[in-house]
Amino acid sequence: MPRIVVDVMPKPEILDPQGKAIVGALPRLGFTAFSLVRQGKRFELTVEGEVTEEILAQARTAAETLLSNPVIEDVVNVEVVAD
Amino acid sequence: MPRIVVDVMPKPEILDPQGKAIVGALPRLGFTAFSLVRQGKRFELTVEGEVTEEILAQARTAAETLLSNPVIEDVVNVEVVAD
Amino acid sequence: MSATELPLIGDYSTPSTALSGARIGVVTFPGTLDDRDATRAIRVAGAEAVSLWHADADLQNVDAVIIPGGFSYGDYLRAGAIARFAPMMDKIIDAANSDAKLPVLGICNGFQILTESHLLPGSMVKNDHLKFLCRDQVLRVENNTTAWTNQYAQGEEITIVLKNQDGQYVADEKTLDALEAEGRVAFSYVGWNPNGSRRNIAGITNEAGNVVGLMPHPEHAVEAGFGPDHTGTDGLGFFTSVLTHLVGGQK
Amino acid sequence: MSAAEVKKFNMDTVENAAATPETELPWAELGLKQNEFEEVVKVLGRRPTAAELAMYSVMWSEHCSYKSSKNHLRQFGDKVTEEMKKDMLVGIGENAGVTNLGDGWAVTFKIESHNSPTMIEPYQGAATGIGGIVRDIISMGARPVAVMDPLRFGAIDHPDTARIMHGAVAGIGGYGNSLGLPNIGGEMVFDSVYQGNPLVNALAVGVMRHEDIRLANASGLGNKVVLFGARTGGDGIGGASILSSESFDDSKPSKRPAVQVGDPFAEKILIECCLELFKGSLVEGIQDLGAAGISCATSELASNGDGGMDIELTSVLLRDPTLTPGEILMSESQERMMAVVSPDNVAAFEAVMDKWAVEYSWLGEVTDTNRLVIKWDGEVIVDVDPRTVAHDGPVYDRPYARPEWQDALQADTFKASAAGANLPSTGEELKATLVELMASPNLCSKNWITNQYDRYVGGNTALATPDDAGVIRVDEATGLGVALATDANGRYTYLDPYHGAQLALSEAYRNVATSGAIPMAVSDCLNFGSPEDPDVMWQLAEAIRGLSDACMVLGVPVTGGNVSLYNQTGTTPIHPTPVVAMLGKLDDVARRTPSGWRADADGQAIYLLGTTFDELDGSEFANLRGHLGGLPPKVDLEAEKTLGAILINASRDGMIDSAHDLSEGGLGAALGEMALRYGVGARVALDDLCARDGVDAFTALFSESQARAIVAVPRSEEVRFNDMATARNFPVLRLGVVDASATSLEVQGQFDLDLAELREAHEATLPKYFG
Ligand SMILES: Nc1ncnc2c1ncn2[C@@H]1O[C@H](COP(=O)(O)OP(=O)(O)O)[C@@H](O)[C@H]1O
Ligand SMILES: [Mg+2]
Repeated sequence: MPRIVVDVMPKPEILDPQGKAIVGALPRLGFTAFSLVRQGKRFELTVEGEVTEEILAQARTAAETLLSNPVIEDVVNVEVVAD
Repeated sequence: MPRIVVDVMPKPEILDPQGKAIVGALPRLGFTAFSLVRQGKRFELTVEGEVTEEILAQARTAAETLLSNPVIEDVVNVEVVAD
Repeated sequence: MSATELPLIGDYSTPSTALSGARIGVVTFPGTLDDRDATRAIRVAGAEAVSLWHADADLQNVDAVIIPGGFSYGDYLRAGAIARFAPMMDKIIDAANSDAKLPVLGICNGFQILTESHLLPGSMVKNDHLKFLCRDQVLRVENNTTAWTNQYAQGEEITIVLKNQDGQYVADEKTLDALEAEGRVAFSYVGWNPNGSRRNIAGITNEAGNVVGLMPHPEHAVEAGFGPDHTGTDGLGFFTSVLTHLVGGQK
Repeated sequence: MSAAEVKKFNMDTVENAAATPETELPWAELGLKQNEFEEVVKVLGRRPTAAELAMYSVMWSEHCSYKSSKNHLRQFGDKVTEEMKKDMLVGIGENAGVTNLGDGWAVTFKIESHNSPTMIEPYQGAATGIGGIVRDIISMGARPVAVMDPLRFGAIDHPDTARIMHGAVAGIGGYGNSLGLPNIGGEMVFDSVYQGNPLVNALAVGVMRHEDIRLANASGLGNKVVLFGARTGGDGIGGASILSSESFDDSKPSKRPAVQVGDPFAEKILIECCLELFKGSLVEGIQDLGAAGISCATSELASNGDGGMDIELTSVLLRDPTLTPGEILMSESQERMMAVVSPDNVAAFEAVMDKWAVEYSWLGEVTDTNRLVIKWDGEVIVDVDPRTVAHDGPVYDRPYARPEWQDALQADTFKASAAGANLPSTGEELKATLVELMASPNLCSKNWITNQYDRYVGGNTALATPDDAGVIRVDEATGLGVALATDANGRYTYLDPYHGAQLALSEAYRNVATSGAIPMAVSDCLNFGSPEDPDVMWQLAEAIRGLSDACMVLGVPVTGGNVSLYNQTGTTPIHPTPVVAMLGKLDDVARRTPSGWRADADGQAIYLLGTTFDELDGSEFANLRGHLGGLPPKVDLEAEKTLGAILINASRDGMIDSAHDLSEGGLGAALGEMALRYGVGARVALDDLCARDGVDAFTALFSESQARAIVAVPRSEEVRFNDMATARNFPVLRLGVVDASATSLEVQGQFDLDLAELREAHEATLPKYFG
């Protein structure tokens, strides 16, 4: 069944405590190549049947209203993936 | 600066309470097109300079060891995005 | 049985006070935890607590509303994100913005719901240390003119319970500047910032002073023996404040 | 093939089983022994179907059937006097015991282990441990009111300990905090014997009115059976996938998760909706789903009822549609309950489910056949006498014998050992020792843990960390409440299992009495190694014998508990760790005694109750020096009783303002903790104590003799207090006074210890290792 993927990331200007903790932990494990880490959310919405324009629009609205909070987050991606 | 995106999702057979709560809320807001929602994590790792094969390998290992918990999660995607 | 009825807790001898005509609503969402505590605080202060169910759309003529703490809908998506869309919240948002300016207090998860509802600016993210933190916390009352703080002295320091996972208050610089300039920071953390909140903000108010939200829990500090370190009752002032406010003609 | 067709193809009906007696069944892979499988065949008079095999294999497992411990556990039921039964409303055998509190109130509590799930996935393992024990409490008809979490992890500086610590504590907090249940106590012990096998025990306590007590039975012909809460998924059924036919089954996830993921939000809803069901008297019987899931719930409900039960398994709501009947029966998906509802109440039941948006499905009904019949799409796949599944599992008399090494271990006393040489003796050395002890992993402040737990929610917490017992108010009108403490000392029990178990009981009893509560009932969690090892089996047998004997003397019945075996790494077992939870009662929680003096106690007299012997073997001090040998402190149950009576009366009559029992770390640690409790200093002297008990200052400070406590007595009460202790012939000695102007703990003639320095050392340890 097709899924719509919605990616939400913390706004760049908002300190991301989880990303910060990860960036601190990486070098201790020998991963030294990364200067910054940010942790966001990925949602996969399963659609029964075909993804119409209307359904994609629903997903976009849901992403902006429910799945993210515009004060602290940006929706960075809404896309359809087929299985 | 280039970033490496790592996507982590709960394993399909594992209960995903987050996704369950969202799938319950969507219809109440009029979003009726989605039969299943799963919530995972998206990490963006910033690399200073070029993303070499070695750095990408580091990211893959970090994804499997630190960024995901292999007992309950799968790394579904590791890819480079340029800005 | 209503959601906030106390099936296993005996009745209190409610203090007889001239204010006891006031009716204060306590909202229960799925996952709300501190509704019984808020109910108790209201009774201890001498008013009547009215249980409000999230899925109903009737405010039952309450004179004020408390949105208590907990993990509504598990807080799985974002704290307060799903609760914000409850039918009861639509009513509360309208009443708070109406000319009647219904007093609304959001505690912890309630504060998060108020920001998600845009009744209050900013938002909360995870504590900077990423752990749930439960402690006795000193706050300074920065604005004692709101419906919920008028029984405190300006600048008074009170100790109430702090307990949360997502308590770091964030907003953009412009908003923060405005909050400070307009005296809308209602409470700030004293001594130590327990979660990384911007400018030590523990609680804020809207412009009219009827909507107040804060992360720490005044309802856990109203009875000697059960509050901070089992003695403190510094939280009682919130509840007597709103009664005073109501009697003072706002009603 | 469609999923439905695959399922049909895989179906092993009772009819089919009778017709194909020779079919090979994977009983060994499911953990059954040959003799056990043969017993199943005998009971049924034919080979079991795949679904029946699944049921018997989980229900006859060690975890569900107590086959190794049952013969010994009987002593808990046998060694009870009429007096002990007086307040026991429900005893061992139900989901949790119920104790009468008076005024129509009852309290139920139970402790359980979630050890191996925590090793595999610390966060979820520990979280679902809380979830499981809370459901036990709900299923008794009670509102859960608090949780506790006795923990044992490996060495504090081992890298894997941090993984377990972070995960388990966050999991216990994450789950418990989301339920609105205050965490009112627990334990934290670090010892390398738990490195490969951490212990996470979880306790829940609930309260109810007498008339609300519910039992797990399915009675009443025609009553409906309903499953509600979370959907059933493949959680925790790793083993059961053997039951599916490989070749026709490509559709299913390759590997079933052994890990159960908890959904505390769903459990919170379940609590509220069950309370609403109880309030409306909408259920006749109710059972939580824990280990062995639907197998356990149906067979227990049916065998405790007055008839049988008919179930249609395709009615179960699934999270994973590819599950086979055997898997559905074995699934350990969390946050589910099963209830028996009379037809008249079906509509009202459904209304409550709808209000809370809880999913449910009607599975079948109570019959008068005395059989548990489970159908799959109308075809019978299980037809058993439910008692044979739930109660008539195998019972083993496992061989046991006192280990050969036990004598040598007990002969190796601390003071005679190399580690026991050069003991601290000067004032400076004693001071440094006290600081070192109070900063040591086992005696340091547990704030790093307890700060992650909500101890206030509910507004009824009258005592919690770091006091000796957690105290919860039950009735706001009268102040009636309960106190709870959990204790165990694996080192003591290793040295002497019989007495070690009694010492755990003694300490729990003492902790509860110190808070001012009257000890009433016990729940225990017996964490041991493999019962197939005669050494371990002896430890278990001795611990149970010791515990049950001591319960008789103290007059507190065991009302429930849990046995966790096979806790070992390779062939090395953990220390035998019988965790004892004691429940006590306070007529008015306003009278509870905190474990330290406040500044307004300035000038109060500090008294030591009890006798100090030279008892350093197995102590925290010996542990610091890496020694473990000799005999644990002497058990003196009569002294514990008298001490308890003094502490309880003194609290009730307002003779003391604070009290703290002496346990690990002895007098030194107790004084340090009392002073740090509110940051108020004191001046004490040891000379009289040393002279009376014939011990040196080091022994006076660090011996772990039992049946001792310190109290702070207002000047006006000193005479009365002394008289009370003397009248009971109990040793009492004035040690010194509370000094609110002092910022130190002064032991006269020895040292003056700055409280800020002590606090710094005491509180820095866990943050240092765990961030
Ligand atoms: N894992 C834990 N969870 C909650 N509370 C804990 C935990 N570990 C220790 N505590 C609390 O810290 C305090 C000190 O513990 P401990 O020294 O074991 O007490 P005691 O010696 O009286 O049994 C007690 O109040 C205890 O309940
Ligand atoms: Mg103690």
